Amino acid sequence: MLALRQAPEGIARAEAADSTSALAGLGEVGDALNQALRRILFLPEQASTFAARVDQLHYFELGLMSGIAAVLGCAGIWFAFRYRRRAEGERTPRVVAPLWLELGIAGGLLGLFLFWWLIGYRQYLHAKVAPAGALEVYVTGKQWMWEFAYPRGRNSQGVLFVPAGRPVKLLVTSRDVIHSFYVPAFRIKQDAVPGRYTTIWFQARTAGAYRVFCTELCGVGHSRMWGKVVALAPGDFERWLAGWNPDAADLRRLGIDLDGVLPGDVPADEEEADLAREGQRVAAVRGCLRCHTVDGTPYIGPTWRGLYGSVETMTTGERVFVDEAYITESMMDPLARIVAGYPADMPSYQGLISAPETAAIIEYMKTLWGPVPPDSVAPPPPGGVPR
Amino acid sequence: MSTVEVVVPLSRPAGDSYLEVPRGFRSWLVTTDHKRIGVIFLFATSAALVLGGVFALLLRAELLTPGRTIVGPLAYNRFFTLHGVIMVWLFMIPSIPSAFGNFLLPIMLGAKDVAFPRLNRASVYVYAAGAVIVLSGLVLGGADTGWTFYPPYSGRTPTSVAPIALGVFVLGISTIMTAINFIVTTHTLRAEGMGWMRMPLFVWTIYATSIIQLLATPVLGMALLLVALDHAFRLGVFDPTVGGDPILYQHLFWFYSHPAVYIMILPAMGVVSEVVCTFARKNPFSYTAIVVATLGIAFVGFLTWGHHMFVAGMSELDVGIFGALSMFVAIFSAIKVFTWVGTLYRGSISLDAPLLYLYEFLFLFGVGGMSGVALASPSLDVHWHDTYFVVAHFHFVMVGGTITAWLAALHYWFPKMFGRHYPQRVAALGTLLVFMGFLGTFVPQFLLGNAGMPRRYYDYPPEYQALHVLSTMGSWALGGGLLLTAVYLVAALRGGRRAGTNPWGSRSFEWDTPSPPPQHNFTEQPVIARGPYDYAREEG
Amino acid sequence: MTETETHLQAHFADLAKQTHAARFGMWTFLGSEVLFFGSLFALYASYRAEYGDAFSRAVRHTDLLLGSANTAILITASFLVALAVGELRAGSDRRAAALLLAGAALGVAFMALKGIEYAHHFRDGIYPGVHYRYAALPEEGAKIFFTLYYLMTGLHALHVVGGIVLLLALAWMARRGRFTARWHTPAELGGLYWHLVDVVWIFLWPAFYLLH
Amino acid sequence: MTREARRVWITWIVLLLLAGLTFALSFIPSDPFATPVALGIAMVKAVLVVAVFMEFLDARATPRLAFVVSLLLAAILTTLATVDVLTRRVPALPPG
Repeated sequence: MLALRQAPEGIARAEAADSTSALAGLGEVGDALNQALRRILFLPEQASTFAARVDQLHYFELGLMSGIAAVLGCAGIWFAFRYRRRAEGERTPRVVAPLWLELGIAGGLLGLFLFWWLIGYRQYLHAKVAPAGALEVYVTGKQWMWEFAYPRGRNSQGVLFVPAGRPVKLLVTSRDVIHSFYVPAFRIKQDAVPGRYTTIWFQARTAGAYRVFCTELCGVGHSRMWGKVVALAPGDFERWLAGWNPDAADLRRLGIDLDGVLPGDVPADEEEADLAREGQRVAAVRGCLRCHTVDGTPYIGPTWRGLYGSVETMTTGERVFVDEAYITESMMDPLARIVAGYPADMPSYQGLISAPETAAIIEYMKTLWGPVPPDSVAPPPPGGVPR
Repeated sequence: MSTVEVVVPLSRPAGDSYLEVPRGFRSWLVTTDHKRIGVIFLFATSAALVLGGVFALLLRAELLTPGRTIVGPLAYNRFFTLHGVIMVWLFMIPSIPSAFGNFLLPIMLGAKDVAFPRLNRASVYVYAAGAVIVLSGLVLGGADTGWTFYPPYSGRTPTSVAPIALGVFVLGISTIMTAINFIVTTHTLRAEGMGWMRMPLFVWTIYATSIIQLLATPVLGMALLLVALDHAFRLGVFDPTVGGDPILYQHLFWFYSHPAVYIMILPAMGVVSEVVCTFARKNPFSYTAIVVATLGIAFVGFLTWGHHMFVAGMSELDVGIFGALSMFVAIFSAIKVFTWVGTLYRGSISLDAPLLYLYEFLFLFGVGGMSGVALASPSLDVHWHDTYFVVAHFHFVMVGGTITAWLAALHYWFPKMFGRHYPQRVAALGTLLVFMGFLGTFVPQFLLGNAGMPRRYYDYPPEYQALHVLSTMGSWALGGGLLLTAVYLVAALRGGRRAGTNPWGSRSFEWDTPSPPPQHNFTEQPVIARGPYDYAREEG
Repeated sequence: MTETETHLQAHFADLAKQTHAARFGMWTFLGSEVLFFGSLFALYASYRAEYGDAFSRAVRHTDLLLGSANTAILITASFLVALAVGELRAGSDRRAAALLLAGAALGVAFMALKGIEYAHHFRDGIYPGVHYRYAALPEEGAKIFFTLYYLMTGLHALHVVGGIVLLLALAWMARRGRFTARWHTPAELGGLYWHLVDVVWIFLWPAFYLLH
Repeated sequence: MTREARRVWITWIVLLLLAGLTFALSFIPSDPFATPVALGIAMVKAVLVVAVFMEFLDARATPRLAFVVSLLLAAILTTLATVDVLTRRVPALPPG
């Protein structure tokens, strides 16, 4: 089986040489055509070496198929007009397709499709097999956020810092359910499977900030599980690796617009924002924050950060969604269902809290969304790295 | 648009059709008559289409604005799961085979009934039981895992995954029953003189679909059974904390689900073959090509499931194998499209509603099929997988393909099933509205997918909003078009003009019996002396 | 009325066609059963490829004696039912009923041994899925092995129970003389189902008891 | 004792012998051929049951085809899933 395992490396290595894209060969005209087609098709910018090549295959397939479709469409419409029914009960000649026509169409199309498969598969291998000496970064998906761990112990949350112009190999895994690391601008995607490492690599062409999406359904927070890739010039990246923590202003000086990539936190409209602030005040006044922290560190009661919408296992083993109903029940009758691993000594607030205050607290808990500070660097997946 | 009105005096009083004899509601409950079972399935699956459509409109309404529009993220996840489950298993899979297949297969073969009438009745009861279990899951709040139920999330979420998974398992049993019935009927109950190459093409596609249903559904049953056990008793075969491998679930699930998309499209292709030959009054451009392509799809369709897992962490070797095999299955669909367009050549074409739907089918299924071939090349799939490009692709093939063909079948066989005509002009308007609504809904989704908008997203960056608003407005037009079709068809059930035996002047065998047909299909046992499509002039 | 009229259904031309249709329907149903179990065998093969040595260690912890006894029981039960169908063709209903009853009895014996085996496993703490508590084999490969063991032998046991009920019904029909030399299709179809249950066990036995 | 009954009896005895053989072979310690041999014998036993007890040989062509195709598809599913597990490239171990 070893031979089968190494085969992809062989193909990819031989093929990595000609990474110049076909259109680029045409120089100025090719580039203008490439940008025009990209804009028409709503494709994001081609920020990685891989992106330009994939788009060429995209234009090639799209163009040829539109041609075939146009020919077929016109033939269909022309027949509808040319052979419209002129008289009732009109008889038609018996026309049977010659075998060579059917086989010709089948053979021609099969050859074309297999040719596309060949290009597509070679590009796929090119994307999957990282060149030697690529920077390895561990990507861990966790329910609704991304964590990144670097070889020399540096780690970061939500933002993947990479050197522009150098290949970066990602070893992707997940701590709970299946996620999928997707950078549209690099045209790469790789599922994060819990219990295993899966790999993909890219090389950012220029410095810049690009958005990251999760594309495998992973629960309530799936549509907010966003991240960012920041490509720095190699010098800046070394400074970052050494411990420099740039904020948005520093990056803007480097020409990288960090905030423009993705909208901010949950765009709570005005009325919801006031309710959340009111909820924070009520939680402080009522003494909830004496047992429940809001920054993710475990304490007497479960922390409220990232609690709303998550799944908690009760002492009875029953699994419950932390939604409005469960939070209200926990306030009014806390001993009914206790989260496993916590003492059952929360006082009941029945009659002490009015309904609007309860709603305010829930609204406040909804804003405690997003990254839970990690208790440690991204640990290897459960069961260690497979043999 | 010239309306075909072959004035044929009513061959016999409408009193003794299968609709009237035997009388009474109770007789419908215990009927083993394949025509009544077909009509029961038609109304049941139409109700499922309406319910699934309601969830679709809710989804599109929620996506009008980024962030919360009408519901929260949890409810949105439940809506698209229920939209998927109801549409796929309660409507798409049974719609054409169980409704039109049940009604037409025995008549087209010249048989009195299907091979096992009691098994046929049981399949109705099992379908009803499965539907009730799935809807009980709906009432309990519905699952939020998507219709794919991927573990480990399907094992962890407290939403009601188990009832819906078991409900679909029971629906699978009903599908296998129907499949066994149709396979045996096609083999043993053909009328005298009907060789395999003289069967109508619709029978071929129902036969091929039954083979796929028979051999693929058990694997789905096992996959969903394991999901239900994992969810209820944490009996995790795919649970990574116990050492399980979630990708193996995907192998089992897609081993069923790719042939399942051929279960959905093959009957639609059968309807298209029938409609194109009747309304162009011409023999099919190549009968053998369509038959070979049908069987090719049925068998090669079982080998290509891996192209759903290119980025799932499958080995590169498998990606290569599945990619190449997927290209083979694509040429069979392409051959069929070429043959249908070829059939129109030198025909005598009358643009009735079924043929308008046929043109829609050719265009939409063409685009859907081609986007499928593009998706099958591995490097493009890395970008497109699980984005709105995939959503647009399979809606082009399922809605643009199967539902358009289902509407064409509904209009084409409406006179035969109910003995009434639908209003021609309103029907033409309906086809236009459905076509415009469809394009408005799903063309923007191709562009959203290119732009990188992931699938199953409740909230999205503001740049995508313009396309989402366009898509939502398109969905209203599509919903309106389908509603209009439902209204005038139900009205025509009672108020439509009476239809003669052969209103379209078709040479296919089901048009030899009166419409609506008597209880035992034929006044006298038919002997087949000609092919089903010989419209040719004597001198050829 | 002659022999055929009583059993011939309206829409079939003659009894031979009807019997062929029934057998054909049964074989297609067996095809779907093959794939139903086949998907579990696919899981077993894939997990054996991933956890090779853990599986071979776990196989030593299953009860070889009970498994082998069950193999002999099912082969014999299958043999008895095959004889019974032969007897029906020869027209002796009583002997066929006795053989069918014996087959059902062996099925019950199979379930008894299977119950004992499960009890032993539960005593050792071997439970499926996350409830696995067996100290001797802590690694994950064993957890998956025993989860698959319970799933596959459990599903097979359910099919054996179904088979027992079927054989009892057929024995009752044979005793009441419902079958004749020319028409005994239900017995044939019941026999086909019972033999398939035996074939599935023929592959389960090495998978869980022998391949170490 | 008709010809069919004799055939059934013989098959029964052969099946029991084969089972005994497999049982005995399983006691050979660390035999590299254990798996293929055991599966081979199981295959032979299965073919015997299907051919004789289920009268597969004198059934008509189409039922046999249906059954064989289902076996083929089960084999395809098993093979491609196992090939996937075997040929997954193990990523380089984390440095340091």
